[in-house]
Amino acid sequence: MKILYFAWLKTKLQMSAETVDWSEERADIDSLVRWMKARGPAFAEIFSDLEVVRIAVNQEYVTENIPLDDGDEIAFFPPVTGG
Amino acid sequence: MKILYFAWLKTKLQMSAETVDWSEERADIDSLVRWMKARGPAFAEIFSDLEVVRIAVNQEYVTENIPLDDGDEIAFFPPVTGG
Amino acid sequence: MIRVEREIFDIGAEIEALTAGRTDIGAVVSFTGLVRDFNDGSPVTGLTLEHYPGMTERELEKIENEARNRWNLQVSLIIHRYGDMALGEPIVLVVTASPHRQDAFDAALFLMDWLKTKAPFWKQETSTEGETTWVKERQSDFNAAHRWKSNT
Amino acid sequence: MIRVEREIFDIGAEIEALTAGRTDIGAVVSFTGLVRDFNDGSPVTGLTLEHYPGMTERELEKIENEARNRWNLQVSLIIHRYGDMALGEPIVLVVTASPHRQDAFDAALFLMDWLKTKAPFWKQETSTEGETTWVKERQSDFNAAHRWKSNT
Repeated sequence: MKILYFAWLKTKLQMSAETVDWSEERADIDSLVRWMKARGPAFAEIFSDLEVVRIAVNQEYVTENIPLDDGDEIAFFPPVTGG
Repeated sequence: MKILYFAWLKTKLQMSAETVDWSEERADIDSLVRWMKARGPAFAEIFSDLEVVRIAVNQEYVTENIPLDDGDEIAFFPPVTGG
Repeated sequence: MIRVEREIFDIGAEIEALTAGRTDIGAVVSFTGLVRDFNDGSPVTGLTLEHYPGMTERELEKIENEARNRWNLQVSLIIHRYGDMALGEPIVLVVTASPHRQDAFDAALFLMDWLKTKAPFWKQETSTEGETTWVKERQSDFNAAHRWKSNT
Repeated sequence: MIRVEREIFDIGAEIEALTAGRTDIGAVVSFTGLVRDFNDGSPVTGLTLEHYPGMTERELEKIENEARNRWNLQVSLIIHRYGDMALGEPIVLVVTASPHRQDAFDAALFLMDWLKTKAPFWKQETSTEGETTWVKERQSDFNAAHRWKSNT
């Protein structure tokens, strides 16, 4: 699975993209987020308040838990500020 | 007093401007309009329905009866259709 | 700023002139009215606009001042043409600039709504047969202007 | 039509290209967002816009389609820039054209309100000291977008 980070999430994690293998413990959005939180202090901080994290799967917003596939592109980013 | 006509009032009266002397029988808007009505069939028709005639004195809309002076510019025109 | 003129205007150049060299403007809204080939279901081949020189400028200035009293505008412009116009040509341009987009949008719509019912312009359309007809006022324009009435 | 690009756009040329040769358009509204020298009370010396290539285009297309479903639009255009921008430069352009001015105004405001809360762009401001800060979302933008929610 391809994971993307934007804006201050990218700055805080010092990473804009990474590849994470699909596994049973990352089989859907909720479990992926739980796994993320446990990766270290920066991850824990970012994912502690999901109110300020937007999630897109394959370039579409998701607001509910959905199952993930190995080929999915999952993006985490803050509320948008364009325009 | 200078009298101006615009749009279809001008077309119907075949006149865009005229000068009318001030007199006691044309001393305010209401009496001027009464005098206009009596000038002939085209005038009578135009001034029979004051809903479709707008009046300006010295380039300001008037909606109530006001006294007129000899130097005034009085304009009669239909509802505007610009923009 | 208001202008009443016969010539065609250049929308881009007008907006550019208003905002050039400024870095305090966040939002610019423009409205352009164009000559349409159809009105009230009938084909139109051309348009002539008559106006009341002198009173037109006064009314446009009043309308612009009212907009600047009601909203936080940094720049405003009304250009209205008169005379003969071909299909597709611009008739009127309104530009508003503000730190905030809602003010710029509201003010531009207000300027158009009031202009439509207050500025002394009259349209005369030419039909396919070459006949000219004075355009009738619209109830919808009256209603649109009415919603901006203040309670005072 | 939507475009996501790094280069500066020319507002006048864009409007001209959309309306050239057409005689059925009565009303054109444009909105331009510019880089301001102040934001939330602090001086700003420059702006960088990050976006999510691919998703940005999808979202802008969805927003444009929604506007075309809701209003009678003959033409619509969204251009949004990304990358580094100087003070006073345009960031975003929205143009709508319709036979009727209310549709053009409503659709343009809607496009901006939805774009502000849905299109994946993020602003990073540069301060006088050269520090960069990610811009915070605004509750007012969320509220503005919310009023367009359909009841379904």
